[in-house]
This record gives sequence, structure tokens and C-alpha cells, in this order.
Amino acid sequence: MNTKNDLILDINNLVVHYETVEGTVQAVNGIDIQVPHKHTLGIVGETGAGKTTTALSILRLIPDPPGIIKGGEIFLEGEDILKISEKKMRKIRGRDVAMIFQDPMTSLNPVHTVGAQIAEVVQLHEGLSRSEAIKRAGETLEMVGIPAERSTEYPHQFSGGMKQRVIIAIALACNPKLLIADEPTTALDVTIQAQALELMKDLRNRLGMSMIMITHDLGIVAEVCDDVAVLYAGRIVESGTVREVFKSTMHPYTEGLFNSLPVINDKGARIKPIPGLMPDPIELPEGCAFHPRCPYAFDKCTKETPELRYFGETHGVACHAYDQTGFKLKRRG
Amino acid sequence: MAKEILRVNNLKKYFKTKRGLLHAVDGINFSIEEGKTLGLVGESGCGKSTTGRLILRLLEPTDGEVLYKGKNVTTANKKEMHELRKEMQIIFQDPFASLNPRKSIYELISEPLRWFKVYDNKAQTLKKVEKLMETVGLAQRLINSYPHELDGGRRQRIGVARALALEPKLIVCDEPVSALDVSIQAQILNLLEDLQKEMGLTYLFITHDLSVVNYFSDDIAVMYLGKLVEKAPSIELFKNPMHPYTQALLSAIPSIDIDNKKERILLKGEISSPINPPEECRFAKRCNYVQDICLKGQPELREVSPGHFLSCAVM
Amino acid sequence: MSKNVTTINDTGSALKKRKKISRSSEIWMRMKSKKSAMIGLIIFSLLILVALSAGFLVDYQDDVVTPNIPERLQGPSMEHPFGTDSIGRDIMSRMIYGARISLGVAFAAVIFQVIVGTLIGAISGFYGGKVDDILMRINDVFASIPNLLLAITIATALGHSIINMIIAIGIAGTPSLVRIVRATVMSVKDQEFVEAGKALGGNDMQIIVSHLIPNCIAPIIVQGTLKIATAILATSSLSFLGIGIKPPTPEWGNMLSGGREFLRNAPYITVIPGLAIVTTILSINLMGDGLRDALDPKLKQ
Amino acid sequence: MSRYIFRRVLQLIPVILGASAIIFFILSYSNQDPVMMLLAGTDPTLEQIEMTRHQLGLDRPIWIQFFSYMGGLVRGDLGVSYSTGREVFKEYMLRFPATLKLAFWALFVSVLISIPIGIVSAIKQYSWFDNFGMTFAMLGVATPNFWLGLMLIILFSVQLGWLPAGGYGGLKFLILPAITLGTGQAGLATRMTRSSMLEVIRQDYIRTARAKGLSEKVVIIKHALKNALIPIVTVLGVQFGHALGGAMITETIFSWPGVGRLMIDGINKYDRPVVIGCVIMLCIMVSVVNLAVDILYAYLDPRIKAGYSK
Repeated sequence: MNTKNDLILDINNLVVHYETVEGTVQAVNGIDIQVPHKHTLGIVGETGAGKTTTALSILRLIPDPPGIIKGGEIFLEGEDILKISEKKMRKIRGRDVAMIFQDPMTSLNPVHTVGAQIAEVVQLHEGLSRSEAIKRAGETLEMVGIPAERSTEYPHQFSGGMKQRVIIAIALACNPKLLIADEPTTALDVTIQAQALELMKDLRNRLGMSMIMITHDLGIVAEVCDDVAVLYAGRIVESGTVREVFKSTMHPYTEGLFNSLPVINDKGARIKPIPGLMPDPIELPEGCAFHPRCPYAFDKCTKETPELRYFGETHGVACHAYDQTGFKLKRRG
Repeated sequence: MAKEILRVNNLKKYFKTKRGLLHAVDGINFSIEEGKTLGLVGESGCGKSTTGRLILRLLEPTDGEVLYKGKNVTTANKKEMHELRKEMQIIFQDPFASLNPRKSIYELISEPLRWFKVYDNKAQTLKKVEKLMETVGLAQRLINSYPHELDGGRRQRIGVARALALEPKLIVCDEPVSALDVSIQAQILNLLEDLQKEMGLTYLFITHDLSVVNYFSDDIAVMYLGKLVEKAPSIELFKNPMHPYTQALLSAIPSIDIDNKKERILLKGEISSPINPPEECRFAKRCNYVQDICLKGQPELREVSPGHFLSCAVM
Repeated sequence: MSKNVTTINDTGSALKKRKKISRSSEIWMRMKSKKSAMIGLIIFSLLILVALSAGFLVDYQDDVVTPNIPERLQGPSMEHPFGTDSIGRDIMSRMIYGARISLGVAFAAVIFQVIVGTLIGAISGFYGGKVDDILMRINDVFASIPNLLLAITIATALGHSIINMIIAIGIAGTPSLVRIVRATVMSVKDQEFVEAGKALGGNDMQIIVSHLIPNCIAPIIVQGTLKIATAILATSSLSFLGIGIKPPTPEWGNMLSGGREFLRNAPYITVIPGLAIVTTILSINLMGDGLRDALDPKLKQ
Repeated sequence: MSRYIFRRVLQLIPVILGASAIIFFILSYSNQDPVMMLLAGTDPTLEQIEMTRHQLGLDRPIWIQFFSYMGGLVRGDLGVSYSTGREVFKEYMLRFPATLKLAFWALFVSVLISIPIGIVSAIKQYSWFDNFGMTFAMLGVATPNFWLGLMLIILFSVQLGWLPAGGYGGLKFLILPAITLGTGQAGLATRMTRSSMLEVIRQDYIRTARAKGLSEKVVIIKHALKNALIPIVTVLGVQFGHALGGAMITETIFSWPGVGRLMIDGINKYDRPVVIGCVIMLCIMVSVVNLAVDILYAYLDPRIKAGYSK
């Protein structure tokens, strides 16, 4: 395992709830995440698994109300950012930790030029003058493959893929140590997605950043990430290196995700969906949240919530089934 | 052996816009055999959804014809069209928008039955609705629920049940799973597959997701800016993609196979505007193999090997 | 037939507890949960009750119109809770009768607006094209004249009677309602579920009845409610300017206007009818806002 | 852009002609007789009546009257007042400065109240401030202008004696009418500001701005407000345009010698040329303000600007 000093990000037992009229939405229920320097962690899960909430917690941007960080610690290079002042936190946002959001169509302010939107962040964090900042904005645009002249244009003059490049430019303008990308390519077409992923990989390597890639697409994880954490109902059910999780899958839910995917090279392999639906986060089932959909569930699963336990250095899985000796998943072909 | 159920001849749809004529669908030809699935693949704005709507005549085509079992759909009169609606149905992409929020599940599913006066009494209609709900895997107790009370997967099941109500032969599936999560997507895909087997349905499966379309279709047609660029049996298309666009599209799918990393073909630029497109091949601006001949126009779709059609002057 | 098909087994979803509730009681429940809307509803219901029972509460000849000079300009007291006016009539009695006039005119005018506005707006929105162009150009011309001015002109031309007031205010408020109905119809018409209905073989009539009307009715109800407030304001404004309902018929606006000469010695003559107007309009607006939230099924989550 | 303005001005012409025609016919089919109004109190002979009628041209068939009036209108002639015999346009311009002054200061009051309250209410949704702000706005919408004006007179003129109850003059005379008209407008504008801000602060780009590390003040003023302004400017523009056309009620209460009074007097005397003249001027005022608002949109939102140049 990594020692504390190697980690850029170390999240311990994070709990985030949303207090709504209908009840408490248990969005994140005790998550541990470690990201070493210059590593890329993929966070995978379906709608409502708590991916975005986790990401926003790292920037302390959970909308409050209704969201509350109920507990846990988030160490950014050794400092617990849940304990610092809002003023200090603002210095971290955009400078040390930057974020790329899902929808490029709505994530840029329509009434400011793209140049101004990039310049704003460098001006704020690096104390540059207005003209220096605008020059930097142009350079940053070039870096993501957009001619600097276009910095005086407005977002509506850019196509979807170009807008996402602008968003990447804003995020990278101050050379952040950690980049959080929340489904950065979901809204894009396949060929444009390929361009954006290629660009992000390239810049990450060049700038030596750490990255968290949030996605529902296992293919993207395989292409971009070193490590992966699988989220279900606000908990990590399996984590490890991409090889460990993809090649020796241990959790029944991860198995279900893989089995749900059509295999592109084998047309004959029938998909095997996970039965049932995601649980309502207001009324999570007792015990393991996955047990109502799990083909291997037994008594204990309905009563006790499984903790993440490690098989080897890095491969963790939260599942009771491994109490039974000789348990093995039946992964499709 | 199998007979043709749908044929599309030189189908065109142009929309008038402020900036000029938008060539949404620009002269496409294909046919589907009974009981088979044709996948229609392309990126946003390529005209695939418009094609689906033209086939059902939810839009009036600018030119060309749609033949359903030899009958011309595009010239059918009101009464003939009404009869044809029983045969051809559609499942929409967005299960939020395509269900009237003020109608209960019973009302939604029974609507076509009532409109076509399939049964003379309510008890029979109710029985049919219950049966349809069972068929698509909706619990009976939800019969009086409203769409907004349900999740996306269940809502899409309502959409499927409605499409099945009149026992059609052909169903246009317009991105039926792209709004859904992976595990729910798999449930709906399996449902559609089972239904096809049991009822002998024919599908036109419109999607942007290549892995889904490969799994689901017998044949695949690839669309780019209103034109078909390649069409082949899906196994052949995936093994031997010939059009530069198809090749790039296939290589762009993120693969979960971490041991066999493939070389990715990156395209330049983005999809160009479908408004007043120039005479040249629609893909010329982004193509890595573009030559002078490509600027003269887009070649017709021609058969390069049995069942494999291609529209490219270079390959 | 469905043996291969996986039926969803439910996983702790909140749906389990759901019993069948009818839509109207659901709307009522949502309305009830909003305090301000309920306050509005209660006040407004009381006002209607007072207006309806005005004939039982006071005698029109004796209490409302006959002057009683010896008792003129008396401040509020046990006998005259709201005091008396410049010719000694009991203000409370006149207020009660005035409620009947103000609310009656407003209701009638709004019914006129809703019928005419819905008809024109719906035709325009549904058919579009040339029909829409022509109707909207005419509507634009009417809309270009401010409500109050149009109402004043019509009322002046027709003369001062209750019926003419209803016509004047009804016509003046119609153009804006036409626009709202048209916009609603057009937005509903473009929804995918209307296309879905077409695909399922519904003809024009079936789609209008099944999809268009149910989705347009809620906004029309809400707008109609809010329009009652506007109409009350217009009625009293016209009467205040001396163009609407003339004394001795009591109407809140003309009562208030009648107190203008006595602002120094008897301000209550002006204050009290004004408070009544504010309360009424406030209650209607609160109710209308609540109704809007309650009728929107998408807001439920 | 200039082509856009030209097109808009062209579109205005049929609207003005239509509105004039509507008012013309409404007043013409009245059962009241302007001649009798004019000669009221003079006990005229039948001959006098006929002569006046002939002088005013009212003995001609209605269609002739209509086309003759419209003909004048096209040449820019608003006609002559029945009651004073003066040119309507001159009468109007005499009154207009007072109306302009009132409309401007009312707008000032309205902006000063509505925008700050609306913004803070939106940021602190459901707080006590929000409740207070929205109660104020609700009251603003529900309070009739004529009553508010009279209440202010009772308080500040009658009881406290600080300000005059009416008349035209310096700032002293302006305060009460401007507050009456302005707070009335502020009710709606406050609600609009709040709802527009609430809509905008939910947008993704506001989250992007926060993720940059910007302070809340910068996020609200620089990123949210500019986006929220369009519906607010629309409401303020409509209100300003109507006030420019004459705040009939406020002007009546405070004996403010503006075009609103001119209009009311004209209506009461069945002075058709005056009323139609005022309506035409009002339509022009409203349209000029609308056009100004549209041009302001282009400044606020580059997408709209791009739309104009097409």
C-alpha cells in the first residue's frame, strides 16, 4: 500500500447526505479513496451511486442546503480540507484541484468570451495582470488545440467538442495537482469522445497531474486509468488496479456490470443483466445494499454491511460471500 | 427464404432553416427482411432519427418512398395510414418525454387499443393491458401509477408495451436504451431480443452505440450527414470495416479489453454542417484518405463483396 | 409467452407503500401542504361567501344607498364598525354589497376572457401557419394598447353599467390570455408524447382530447385565477377614475374615491376599501401561486 | 443591427394604424355625443349644434371621417382637439416633459428596490429575508396604485405635512408620485429578479465559476446577474414604456400635469383626436422602449446579438 506521503488525495470514511422533504438521501455512505501522485483513479458506478457527490465533496461544492458532509476526512497533500476556512478553500479550487464537468453545453457562461473565462482563473490564482492573463488564456487554448485567436469568441460559437476543450483549458490553466473529470465525454459523440480522451491523457502525462476520472463507462476506465473504484449505493464495493478489477473481478456487482456489456468481438455471447433496480437512496436496504439483486446473497448479507477487505496489497472487495471458503464468481465467457 | 418487409428508396428529408436548406436525410436506400434487425448507426445530427420518423410517416419526406410489404407508406391516404399504424410501431429514446405525464400506465398502454377499438369492453382491454405488462416485465400493481413515479427502465418498458399493444410486425427502436444505465440497458436489450424471437418482430434499431448495435443487429448501416456510407452484415462490418468513417468509429469505442490495446484512428475536426452541404463527399473534410476524386461528389452505395455495400471512391 | 422475460423484482423502493390516489386528491394534498396557498384560499372563500350572502346580511335600500345625513362622517364604532361615509351610509354594509359587485364583475369578465382567449389561442396555436399569423397580428394590435386604457375607452363609449364594465374589462384582458394559451398549446404540441400518440394511430381529435387538453388545462386554470385579481384591480381603478360603476351603487373603487375629499378628517373612508382590495388580490395571488405548484406533476419530486 | 432596427420600425406602422383604428371606432360608436359635451352648459340652439358638428366634420359619414383622419395620420398630422381647438401634437408635447420626469424617477425607485431585494432573496432562498422580500413583493403587486398614493398623501401630506399632496414643481412634488408609481412596479420586478436569479444560480456554469475558486460575490455579480438580467430588463422596460405613455392613475391623484391626465380628460370629453393621438404616442413610446430593450439584450447576451445580425 501507499504511504501517506505519496498520496495527493486521501479520503477517509466520507459520508454525505442530502436532507430533503421526503427524507434523507444517503448519497455517500463511508467512502475511502487514495490517489497517489501522478496516478489516475477511475470511479465507476451507475446513476445515483454517489460519484458526482464524491467529486463535489473534494472541492467542497456540495450544494448546502440540502447537502451536508456528515463525516469523514479529505486530506489533500496531508491537509484535511474539511477543516480549513472557506477562504483558504477558494485558493485550492481551480489552483490545486480543478474539475471538468459533464455537459460542455451548459458548463460555460454564455455571456463571457472563452478567453475571459480562462483568464479569470489565472488572474485570480497567479496574480497576473489582465493582459498577461489574456495572453496565458490564448496559450492554454493552443494547448488544447484551439487557435488563440478564438479566445475573443463566445461559447455559442463553438461546437460541443470544442466547448469541452475550452472547459479542459479552464481546468488546466493553473496547472492543478489534481484534476477531477466528472463524465467528461458522456455528452459527446464517439469520435469526438476519442479526441477528448486522447487530449486529456496526453496533457495529464505532460503536466504530471493526478486525476480522478468519474464515469459509467468501463471502457474509458480501461483506456485512461491506473486504479479503479466501483461505487454502488454510496459505497465502494470493489477497488484495486485496473488489471485486478477487470481481470480478476471479485464483487458480484462488478461482475454484473461486465456481464451487462455486449462483447464487441463476440456476437454470440448473450448479455446477462443484473436483475432489479438501484435501491432508493432514501431507503437503503439493510445489510449489503446490493443483496436484493445479488445471486449469491445469503443470510448475513441482509443483516450486516460488508466492509472493504483486501486480497493482496491493493485489491479490496466488500462482500460477505468470501467468508465461505472456495467462493468464486461465475464470470461470463 | 425470408421476405422483405420494408424497403426505403432514395428517401430524402430537407428542413427549411433560416440559414438554408438542412439536408437531414439525403437519398438513402435500404431494406429489411422479415424477422431481422437492421442497425442504423451514426453520430448526433446524422439523420438517423429523422429516417425512423420518415418510415412511420411522422414526418413527410421531401422525396423518395417507403414501402411496407410493397405498400407505399409515403402516399397512403388517411385511412390506409391508420391501418398501417397497426403494423409499424416506434419505441422512443426518451421515456420521460414520450409518455404523457398526466396519464396512468393503464391509460397509456390501453390508448392504442381504445383508439383502434380492438375490444368492445373494458374488461377485455384491461386483460390485454395486464398481459402486456406481464410481457414487458412490469408488476401489475403499477397499473395506476404515473410515469413520473417510475424510474427510466420501467418507463421504457411502458414504451415497449405500448408499441406492442397492436401486435405490430415492424418496430422502429429509436435509441431505446441510450438514456439508461448499463444494467438497465441490458435488461431492456434482452427484453427486446426475447420479444423478437417470440413474436417474429422486425426491428430497425437506431443507435449511436456500436457495441450495442453489433450485439443486437443482423445487418448494420452506417450513416454520416444524411447519407449511408456503408452497410454490411454486422459480423462482416466489425471484422472488415471498409469506409474510413466506419473504421474510425469502430476504433473510437473505448474497449474494456486491457490486454489488447488497439491503435486508435483519430479523425480531424467535427461533423460539418448539414445545411447546404457542398457537392463533395460528406466525409471529405475529416477523412484521412481524401483525394481529388472525393471532392467531385459522394459515390453511390455499391456492393463490394456479397452483402457488403460501400460508398467510398478511394477504398 | 413471457417465460424468458425477467420481471423486475422490487428492491426497497418507495413505490411499495404507494396506494392508488386519485389525481384530484393528490393535487389537493399538495395544495394543502403549502401554507400561504391555504391562507389565500380561506380568505378568498370567505369573501365569496360574504358576496353571495350580501342580500341576507344587509338591506340594499335602507343600509346601502339611502343617505342618512345626521350620521355622516362618523368614525368606526360599535354601531358602524367601519364608520359612515359623507352622506351617513354605513361603510360596512356598503363594503359587503361592494364585494358582490367587485367580485361579480371580475368573475364574469374572467369567464369571458377564458372562453374567448382559449378559443382563439387554441386555434392559433394548434393550426399555426396563416391562421395563426392573422389571429396573432390582430391580437398584437389589441395588446399594444395598455389594458387599462382599452378598458377605459370601451367603458366610456358603452356607458356606465355593470354589464358594460364586464365587457370592457373582459375585452381588455383577453389579448394576454390568448398569448398564454397559444404558447401553452404550442409547447405541448411539440412534446414527444404527442408524436408518440400519432405513431400509435391517434387521429387529430383523439390526440387533442387525450394529450393536448389535459396538458393545457392546468396553466389556463392558474392564469384564470390570477386574472381575477387583475380584473378586480381594473374594476376598482375604473370606478376610482369615475369611468366605471357610478355611485350610489357601492363598489370598492368608487367608495374609496368618494373619500378623497375627506382625507384629513375621515381617512378611514379611503383606507378601508383599499385594505379590502389589497386583501382580496393578495389572497387570489397566493392561491394562484399555490395552484400553479400543485398542478405541475413534474414538481412533485 | 441597423437593418434589424429598420425592420422593427417598419413592423410598428401597421400596429399603430390598427390601434388607432380600434380606438377610433370604439369612440365613434359611442352613444355619447362630443358636440353635446363641448356645448354643455351653454344651452345651445339646434343651429349652433349643427354648426359645431359641421365645423368638427362630424356630420360626414363615419367612413369618410375615418379615412380623412387616417390620411392626416399618414402625413404625420394628429389632428386638432375638439375642446381646445389646438393641435393634438402640441398639446401632447406640452405635457410630455412632466410624464417623462415621473416615468424616469419611478423606474429609478423600482430598480433601487427590486434588484437588490430580488438578488438577496434568491441567494438566501427560504430565509427570513426571502420571506420578507417576497411578502413585500406580493403586497406591491396587490396594492392598487390609487390607494397607495392616497395612503402616502394621508401620511406624508395630511398627517406629517412634509410633502405636498399634489401639483407640479421641484423634487418635493416628485417624491410621492415617483414612490407610488415606482413601488407599484417594484413588486413584479422583485419577483422576476428572484425567480430569474434562482434559475441562473442552478446552472452548470455557476458551478464551473465556483470550482475556479471565485468568491461568492464575483460568482453572483459577474457570472449570475448578467445572465439573469434579460427577463428583469423586459419587465422594467414594459413598465417604463407604459409609464411614458402616461401614468393615468398616479397623475390623477397627484394632479401631475402629464399626458395621462390629457388622456383622461380627452376620454371624459369624448375628444376623439386627443385620445387617439395619445394612444398613438403611447404605442410609439412603448415600441421605442421595447426596441431599446432589445438592443440592450444584444449587449447582455452575445447569442441574441448574433441572432440580430442574421
